[in-house]
Amino acid sequence: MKKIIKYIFLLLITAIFLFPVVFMIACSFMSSSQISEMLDFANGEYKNLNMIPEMFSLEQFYQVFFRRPEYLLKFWNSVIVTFPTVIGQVVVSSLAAFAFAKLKFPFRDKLFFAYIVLLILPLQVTLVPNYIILDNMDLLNNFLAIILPGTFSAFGICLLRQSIKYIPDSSIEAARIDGASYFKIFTRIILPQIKSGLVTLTLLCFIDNWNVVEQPLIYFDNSTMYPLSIMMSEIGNSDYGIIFACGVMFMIPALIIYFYGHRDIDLSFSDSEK
Amino acid sequence: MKQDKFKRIVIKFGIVFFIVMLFLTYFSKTIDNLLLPKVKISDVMTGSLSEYPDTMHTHYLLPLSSVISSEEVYVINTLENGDITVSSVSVNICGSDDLYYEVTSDFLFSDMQVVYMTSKEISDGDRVYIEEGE
Amino acid sequence: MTRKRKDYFTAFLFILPSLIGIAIFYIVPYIICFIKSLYIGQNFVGLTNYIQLFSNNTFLLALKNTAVFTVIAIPLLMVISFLLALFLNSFEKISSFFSSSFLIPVVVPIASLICVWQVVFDDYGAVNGLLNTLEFYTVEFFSSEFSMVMIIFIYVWKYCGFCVILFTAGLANVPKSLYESARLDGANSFQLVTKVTIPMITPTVFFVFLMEIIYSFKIFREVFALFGDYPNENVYFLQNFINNNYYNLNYPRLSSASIILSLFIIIVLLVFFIFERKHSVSE
Amino acid sequence: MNKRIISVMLCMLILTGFTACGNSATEDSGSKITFYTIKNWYSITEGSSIWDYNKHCTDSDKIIEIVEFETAEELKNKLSTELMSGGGPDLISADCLSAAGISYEKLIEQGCFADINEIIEADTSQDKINLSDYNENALQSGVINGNRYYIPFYFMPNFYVASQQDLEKHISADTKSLSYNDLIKINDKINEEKSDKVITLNADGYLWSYVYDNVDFLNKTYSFDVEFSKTAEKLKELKSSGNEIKEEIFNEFVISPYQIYEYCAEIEKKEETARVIGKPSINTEVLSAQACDIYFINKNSKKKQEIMEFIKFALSEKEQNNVTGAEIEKYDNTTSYYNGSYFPINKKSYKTLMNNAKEIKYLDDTAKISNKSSEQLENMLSQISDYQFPQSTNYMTEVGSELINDYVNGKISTQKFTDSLKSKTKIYMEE
Repeated sequence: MKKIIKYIFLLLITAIFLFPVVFMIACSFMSSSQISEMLDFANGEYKNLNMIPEMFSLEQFYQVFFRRPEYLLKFWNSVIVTFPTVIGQVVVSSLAAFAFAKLKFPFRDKLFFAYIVLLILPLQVTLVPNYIILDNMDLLNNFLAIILPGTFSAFGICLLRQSIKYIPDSSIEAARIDGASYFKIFTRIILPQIKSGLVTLTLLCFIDNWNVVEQPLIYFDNSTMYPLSIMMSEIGNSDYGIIFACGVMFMIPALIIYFYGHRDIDLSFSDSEK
Repeated sequence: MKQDKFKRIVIKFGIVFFIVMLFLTYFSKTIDNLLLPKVKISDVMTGSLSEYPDTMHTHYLLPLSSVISSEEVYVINTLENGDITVSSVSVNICGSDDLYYEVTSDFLFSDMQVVYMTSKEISDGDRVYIEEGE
Repeated sequence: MTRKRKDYFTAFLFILPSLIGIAIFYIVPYIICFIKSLYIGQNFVGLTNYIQLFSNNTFLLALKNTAVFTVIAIPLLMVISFLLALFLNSFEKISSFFSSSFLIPVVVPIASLICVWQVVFDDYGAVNGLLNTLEFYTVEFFSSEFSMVMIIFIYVWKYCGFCVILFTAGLANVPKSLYESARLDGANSFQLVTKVTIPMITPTVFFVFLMEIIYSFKIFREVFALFGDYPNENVYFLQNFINNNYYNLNYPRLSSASIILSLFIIIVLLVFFIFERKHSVSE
Repeated sequence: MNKRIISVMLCMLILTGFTACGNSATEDSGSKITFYTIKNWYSITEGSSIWDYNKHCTDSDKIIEIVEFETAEELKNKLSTELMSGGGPDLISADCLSAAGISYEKLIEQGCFADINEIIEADTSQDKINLSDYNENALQSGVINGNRYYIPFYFMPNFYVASQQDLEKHISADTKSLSYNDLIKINDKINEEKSDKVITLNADGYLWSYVYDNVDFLNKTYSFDVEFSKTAEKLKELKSSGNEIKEEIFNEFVISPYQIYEYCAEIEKKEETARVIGKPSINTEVLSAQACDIYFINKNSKKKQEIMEFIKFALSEKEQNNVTGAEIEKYDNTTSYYNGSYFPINKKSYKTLMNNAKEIKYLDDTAKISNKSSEQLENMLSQISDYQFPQSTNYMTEVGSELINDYVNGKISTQKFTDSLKSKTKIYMEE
């Protein structure tokens, strides 16, 4: 009996977590008139969370794909901005995290502490000075203006340091004794073991850069270079009709990475290799 | 085992998704136009069939097939966001021969274009795709 | 070169790429921002910016709200995710669908989420509809003290999944033997948790705490999207203050407010670093 | 394993190479004056001061180089980041700032703009600006805590024109300017009498201007007291009853003397006496006008003297006559915007404009203006003491508009409206 209550409670919690996503996907099949009627709050009566579309229609998806070609163009802008950043961040962070976790050198913890503080800095602080720096490096109006700051964010380092820490020192000492260089240790021992940590970092870093809004607005002049996320926020307050369809399409790449690595993400921070 | 099979499916789905997006980006405009009704248009010509035209109001010559349900004609107008739509204009016919109708109408102007052939049923305000050439 | 010196060199080589990047794009801007906070326009004014800041009661209001949010939301998220992790742990065989489904909220784009939250929380939204059927008065989530409740709910809802996974990983590291020995000398399940589990997962707690602080600053995208630049006064955060000053081009005040915000973080982190150093088992 | 790392590094390099060659070299601005605006914004279109100056300029590197942006959002981001990092355009116009959603009173507070008095002293050329041959009160509006940040080129009086017969039933003859309560009184009377007249068609504009009048941006004061909420409540109901086209009592579209006299001529044609009266305001003792065509000079600009050439040109008698149409022989109300708008600051062209406006005929050359109306207008114009900033600052878009819309749609009560107005304005002011 106790087991059933536990399962019901579990289902309830999962429902709370999944409800907005399911609601969003359900709404993306509604007709845009039903959406705008649902989102206008001035008519006084209370909204109920019905997810059943009155008239199942792919009208929203049709609108998004065929009536607004700039959606697709901006999709590729997002891809150009996000993929190099994620690859760069994974590479740079794994190297640095290995050093922070396993190698001894002076000021290690102080430097890591500084990294964390810089990581938590609000964006507006670094926006204007970065504008000056990028201007001098003549990178304004160029996708690198977002890729480089994204690649060198300290988020990955602090994430991977945690998962590298769980690798027992003994295996490294053993390799060290039979003369392997640190680089060989890094590539032979460390990388395979933190594969799941890398997947988690890829997912989280991808989501961060996929939703980037402030930087492109400042660093890019012409709006043809804007990524998809800016268009999403514009759609948010202009035409409600296609907001959900755009949301679903916007989410699919992130979902792909998520489904690819969701089993790994569970193990990313534990040392027991299941 | 089960885990790897699922991963391979996800990767395949990912690659397919990106290829579909690429395909859509390239073809979205053409697909959109394919779905629209294709129409042929001709300019509105002023003139009259009878020798002594009455000068009270201007007479227009419209192709026979453009007049639908005996007093309605579809005229092209382009909205500011570039979409091409049709709107119906009422005309009164005052003569015809084997090629043209002679009509008068206070909504018709000589710089308009009238639809005389359409691939699908169109109604007022629909978006259309203009096919070049006779 | 002695072996120790060689180690330092290789470690340095590993750190180099990230060090250069961080230096250019994070350390130099931070220094520029600090210098700019000592100037108004071209003339050096020293700490007047900071003094002006503390006499400005919008800033104090923002500081208060941020402190209230941090003090309530972060421990709350910690406790909820820990309990959820324990709850998940209590199931013997559980399909990974459940544990990883908690991570989905992070994936959802903000623009469409805003519509969902509006439908749920608006004055005429679903929650108020429910409250009305039970004869409660409608709660104005968007313009009363309850807006803070709503934001904390959104924060917990969005980042709970990730913390649960971190905690499940931490729990998995606790060797089974400790549980057996504790159960032998008669510890009931509650003592089991407090005596055994919590001390063993302090390193994870610190890491979760760190992640929560990082994400507590990312929540402001939702706050801007839901409330706009000028929310009502009990949800006016330091980020709103900094952002509005950014748009008012008041760089001295913006930079001094950000420096104070980073001091606020440094103190909190220092406390936790010392706490972690004292309690951590390994290292 | 190594191969994978190297391959990842390689593709990173290729990608950076590919993107690095993107178009990025913004050519350096050289010696021309730079001016940022949104695509075909009215301050650069035909007939604006900048347009005339560029046409008037003989040598090509003296003209104002106009940088156009697609949307207000782009203009806002570019302008704010550049101004903050010490750069930015040399010439900044008030309406571009308000279009971009940047409140210029905050910029003035932080000293982003140059003090024009200093530039005038440093000017050694012989056609130096002599401030005394311009309307002192209007110039005074540009002086804020001791520094002169702008010189308005033109002004628009806050006047209405109405027929005395409509007003005498409700307002005493000697009231110079309407108050919001007068407005409400008139509206109630009109509704009682079921007369076919209505105050004005966009009645809900009054609530906006009432909120705006209650806030003083420069010395950061605001008063949303009990009296405010009472009047606001009545102003909310001021919606014109029914939507049949009714005749407006007040003609409010008052930009140039020609228009005012056109309305007076129409009223006089119906054998009624025309009456010029101040727009509704909080302080009815003071007559006010709006300074317009305002340009600020960027403090870090290196071309301050060149900009002074532009200001001298815009304030010259020839240009002011040309824009305000001081020398036109015939008034035609359809083209009034081009050859006769605004009141000039330059005293000489002001005199020629007022005399010319008295002489020429109105209503398609059929009626001359009576001396009584022209004296009345000139007397009212001379009493204007308060020249205000143009209406729109960031405050209304960020704080005011949303609250007013909710209030007018009945979503929030009056009490809630005034409370949130108070709290949000407090935050906006002290930020």
